Amino acid sequence: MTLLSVDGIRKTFGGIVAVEDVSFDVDRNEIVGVIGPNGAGKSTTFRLLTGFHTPDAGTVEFDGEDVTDHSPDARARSGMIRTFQIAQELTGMPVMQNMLLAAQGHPGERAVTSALGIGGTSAFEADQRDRAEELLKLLELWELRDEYAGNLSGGQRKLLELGRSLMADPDLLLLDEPMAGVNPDLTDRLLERILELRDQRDMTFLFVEHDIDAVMRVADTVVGMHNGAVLSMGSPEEVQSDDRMLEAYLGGEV
Amino acid sequence: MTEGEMTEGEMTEGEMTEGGSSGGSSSDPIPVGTLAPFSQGLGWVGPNAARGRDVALQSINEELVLGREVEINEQDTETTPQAAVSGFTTLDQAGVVAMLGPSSSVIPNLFQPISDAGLPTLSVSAGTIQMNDVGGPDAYLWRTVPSDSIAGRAQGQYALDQGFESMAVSYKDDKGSQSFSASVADYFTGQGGSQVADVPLAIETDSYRSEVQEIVDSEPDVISMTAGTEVSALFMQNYIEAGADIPLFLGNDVLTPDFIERVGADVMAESPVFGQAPAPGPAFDQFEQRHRDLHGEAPGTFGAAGYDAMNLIALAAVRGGAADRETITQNINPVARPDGTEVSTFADGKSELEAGNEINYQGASNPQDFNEFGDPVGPFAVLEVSDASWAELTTFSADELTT
Amino acid sequence: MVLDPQFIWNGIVVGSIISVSALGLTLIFGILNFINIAYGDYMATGAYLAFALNAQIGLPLGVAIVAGVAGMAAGAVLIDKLVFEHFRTSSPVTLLIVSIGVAFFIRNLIRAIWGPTGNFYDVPIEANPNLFGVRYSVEQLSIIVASLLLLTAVYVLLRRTRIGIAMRAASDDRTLTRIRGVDTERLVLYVWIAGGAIAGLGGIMLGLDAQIRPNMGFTALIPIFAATILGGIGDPKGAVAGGFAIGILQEVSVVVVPSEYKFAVALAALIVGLLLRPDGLFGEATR
Amino acid sequence: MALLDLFLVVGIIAGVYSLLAIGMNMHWGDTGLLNFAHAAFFAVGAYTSAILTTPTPEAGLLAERTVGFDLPVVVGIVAGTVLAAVLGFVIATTSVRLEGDYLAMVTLSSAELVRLVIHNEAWLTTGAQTLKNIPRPMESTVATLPVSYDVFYFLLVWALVGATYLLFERMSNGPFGRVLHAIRENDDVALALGKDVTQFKLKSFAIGAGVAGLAGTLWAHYVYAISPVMFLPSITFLIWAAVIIGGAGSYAGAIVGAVVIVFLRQVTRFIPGSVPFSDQMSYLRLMLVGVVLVAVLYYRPEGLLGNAERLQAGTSEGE
Repeated sequence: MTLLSVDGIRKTFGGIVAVEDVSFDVDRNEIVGVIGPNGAGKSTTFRLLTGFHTPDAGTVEFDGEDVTDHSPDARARSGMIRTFQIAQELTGMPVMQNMLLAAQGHPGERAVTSALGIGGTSAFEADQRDRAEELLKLLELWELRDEYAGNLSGGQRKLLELGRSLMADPDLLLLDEPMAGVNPDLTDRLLERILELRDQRDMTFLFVEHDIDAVMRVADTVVGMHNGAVLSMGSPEEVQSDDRMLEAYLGGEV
Repeated sequence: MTEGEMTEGEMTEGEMTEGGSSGGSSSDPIPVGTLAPFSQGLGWVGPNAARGRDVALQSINEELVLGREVEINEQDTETTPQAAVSGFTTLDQAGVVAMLGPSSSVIPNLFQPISDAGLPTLSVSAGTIQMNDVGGPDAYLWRTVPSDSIAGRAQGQYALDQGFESMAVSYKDDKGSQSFSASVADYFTGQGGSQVADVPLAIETDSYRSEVQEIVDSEPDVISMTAGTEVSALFMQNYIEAGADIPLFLGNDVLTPDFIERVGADVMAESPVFGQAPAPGPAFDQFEQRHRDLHGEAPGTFGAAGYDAMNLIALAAVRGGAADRETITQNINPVARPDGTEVSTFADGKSELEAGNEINYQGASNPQDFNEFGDPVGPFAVLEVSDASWAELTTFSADELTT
Repeated sequence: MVLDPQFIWNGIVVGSIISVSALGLTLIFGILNFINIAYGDYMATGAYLAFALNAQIGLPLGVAIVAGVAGMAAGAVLIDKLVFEHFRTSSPVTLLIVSIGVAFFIRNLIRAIWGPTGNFYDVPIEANPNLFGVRYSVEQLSIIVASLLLLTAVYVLLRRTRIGIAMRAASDDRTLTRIRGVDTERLVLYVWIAGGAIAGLGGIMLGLDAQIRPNMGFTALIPIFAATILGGIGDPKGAVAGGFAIGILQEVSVVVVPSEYKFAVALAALIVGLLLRPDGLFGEATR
Repeated sequence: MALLDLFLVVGIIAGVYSLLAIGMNMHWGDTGLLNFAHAAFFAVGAYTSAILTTPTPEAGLLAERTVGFDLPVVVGIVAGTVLAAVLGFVIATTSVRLEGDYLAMVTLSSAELVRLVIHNEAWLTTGAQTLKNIPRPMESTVATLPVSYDVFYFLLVWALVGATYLLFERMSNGPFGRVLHAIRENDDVALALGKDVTQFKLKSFAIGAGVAGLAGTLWAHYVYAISPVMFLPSITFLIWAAVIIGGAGSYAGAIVGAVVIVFLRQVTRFIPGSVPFSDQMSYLRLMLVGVVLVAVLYYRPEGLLGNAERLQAGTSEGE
């Protein structure tokens, strides 16, 4: 069953085509990897999916609803949560606050309820703390809960960002190059977690990734991009054996 | 240093509550306040007034008041009410027995505090007609410059006497200038003239070219333009640039040699420019000379008013025999009453009073005869520029202006 | 209603001043990436330096102007060494707030030295000659000519010289320039010299056409901001176009708007510009 | 006693400035918004309340104001607060979506426009003339008490400062403040987590502006009379200095900063007029504020009561 449906999206910047007629579907409970060499249009596609860019043409449907013109925050509220290529933890806020920020539908986020502590704010907050505790323990960050996020190591930041995204309880998690700048040990742990989450929490993943090996290990479907267009699509094995893809990577690396 | 000052303030206070009569100690100086704009918009008023005051102070401290010197506590209103309120409270706390200075921009904020504190106050610059019905001993408030309504009559009457029938009124868009202009226009139209334009001049702007154009286009017989030095200078520049030769009346504040120099003596003499000012008081010449001796320069606008205010305060204390707020309040009018012996310096006034005579202080800015609201009434002169100075064309007597 | 050509002429004069001033502001922004609130006070300082030399010491106006411009260029470098240099790695917003402190200091220093009231250069006041119904003054002509010369010179500087091209590159992407081996500290020095000199000149022009006041630069900031935003912040070409647009619009507006609200025209243009073209007249990728 | 009176007056001014600083801290300290229109919010609060609580003045040569409502003071205070908040909301809508620099320029310009309107629309505000005879709340009641009016007003102002402080502390430390802090650090993260960033910014701006309006009403009802010169942009800059000196992000710091600024200005009043440069004192005072501002940013960027550790962590990436 299709959760996310991308149909013919196109984006140009000052006359230069960045993404041209990109279409693909993501099914529920599926892991989809978007790969391609530098300049293939992966990042632009990612921004188009998450609402940080608006396409010139084409549509994006999520859960049966056309979200093409929705703002990033509206998309997030409907269940599409993204991460950032360079972990964007909020450095001046403690780890726990980073986690709690991601809670959706918090009644205390209205000025009045926040100031007066009414409208079920405290009960909701307590629930979220419990959830955050569980996730932080899972990610081995519990000991650091009161530390400012800016004081974490690079790997811990990646984990925090993953944890924060999970706090939002997304239907679809969009990951922007989650393996970039991560050591192999951590890559393994991240991939493990993703597979676990998919199975245990019935989640769907889409990630854009430069590191092909990582994609091949977990993805159900791979979308190969080159020069702003989809070049090849299918199972990891199919895409990996596609000569055009190989050529694109070689050409792109020069 | 700060601490020392505070202790002194407390001592003064203690002394007042203990003794009841402040004449008690013969050596402590008498604290008198000056609360005037020394910075921001009207920042030029305070220094002028303070220099005039110091001329009076020089001889007061030679002669002494009740055997004591007068010591000045000076506070800046920064031309804004915020600073004026805390400056006022600072003076009140320091126990000053009288105060001179505040300008029209802050006076309305001080009406109530002055009367609450019972602190006699003499404004040296506020011509505003907002003060026409406020003042006198009950309000603890006087001014040593005449109301704009009197000045406005002088200007309006002169214009009528010249046979001008239509007038364009222009003014700096602030409190004082609006008040002055409104008085001129009110009198002029009340006597049968017509007003053909009303052009405010924005305060912080870079040219008045379009405003000058608007005035010229209304084809008036005469222009009445009221503003302080800064706006007047720029207006004059744009007026001359535009080649306008319509007779132009300037406001009180710019009738100084300095203004002529700023705009240029030649153009000022060539242009049909007039002004009107309180005819210098009987004591003006000797004041001017002493001002030059003390400061090396001629008195600026409101200098004579500062001189008069200081003398009135000191003489009031001498007449009442005590340097406290209530005594000074009750004696300001008596030292200026028209039936006493005319005196124009502190020294003369003091010796007459000590001889048991009543005095009539004749000031440098004005004869200082107060009406029931503490406003002085006096003659006004109409002036024009010749030989790089303001020369008198004609004078209206106090009677002509008040009836 | 027939539009009086006098208003257009006045607008061109005012527009010249705003353009020159906006150019300096936008150059500084382009390289240093922060809005210098003290810029208006740089203008005033230039005007007062020239005033001191001309009206107070008695040097010829031309000499005083050159000295005032040079003095403010040096002043801008000095302020950088004393203050801004220590905040090189700070965020743009911190720098903006630092510049508020600098502005407070300079403006009140001017008031303390020269007093709070206005002054004029030692230029005779006389009736202006009249050409086809337009009154103009020699000073106004000089302002327009000087601004055109300056704008051309800056254009050539940015297009044709090594340092200018480096400036443009740096303005597009500072880290990129660093990688390609341009000494950014030297660039910063040049931009302060240029920005300071232009600010000084703008202030002197303003003082020549109007009068010299401690607050003159601060008041001028609003139309300058409007021009900068309208032109696309950081874009020199846009700043100049925006400057003339605001100047002419503002002066012509007195036909329909009460003159007290003249400056509101600049604000309205600014807001309309922001809503319609947040990236400026010439459009995109300036930020 | 007299020294106490002085302390009360200065204390009342400090209280009013504290409210202004609290509002500014919501904008800058919590949300990272560059607001340069604080003087305008202050003015709108003061004028709204003054116009609502005074009767229409008698027609005279200068009393050009043609409106006045003579309503109870409490109505004026509430309306002044609300109207300032609405103005804040409207100004912010024009540019809050854009980068901070734009907001700075728009707010600075808007504040001048507000002052221009107050100055020129005399039918409403008395224009350049002073709007006089503003009533003091409960004056007749207080007169029957054994304390002076200043004592009463001092307590009133500081009670409101205290209440506002508590409310804002809770807002800032609660989930609402958490979102604002996230926006201050990184708009994109807040967006990605489903926060309607624009709405939050507008709310923050309106709330902070409202508190500045409250400060304006309290000031107007204390000083009897108001005029446009009381609301120059320099007030905005002084409040910025207060927030930075106190420590951006800390409400206690905002109050301390405001008190420091007000008392610094008062203390220099005790310097006798005979010392050199005394004529330039008010300029020297403001120059000093400039120097202190820059020095604090250099030597103690977190301010007196700000959180150094947070600031340190917040800049650890060198961004």
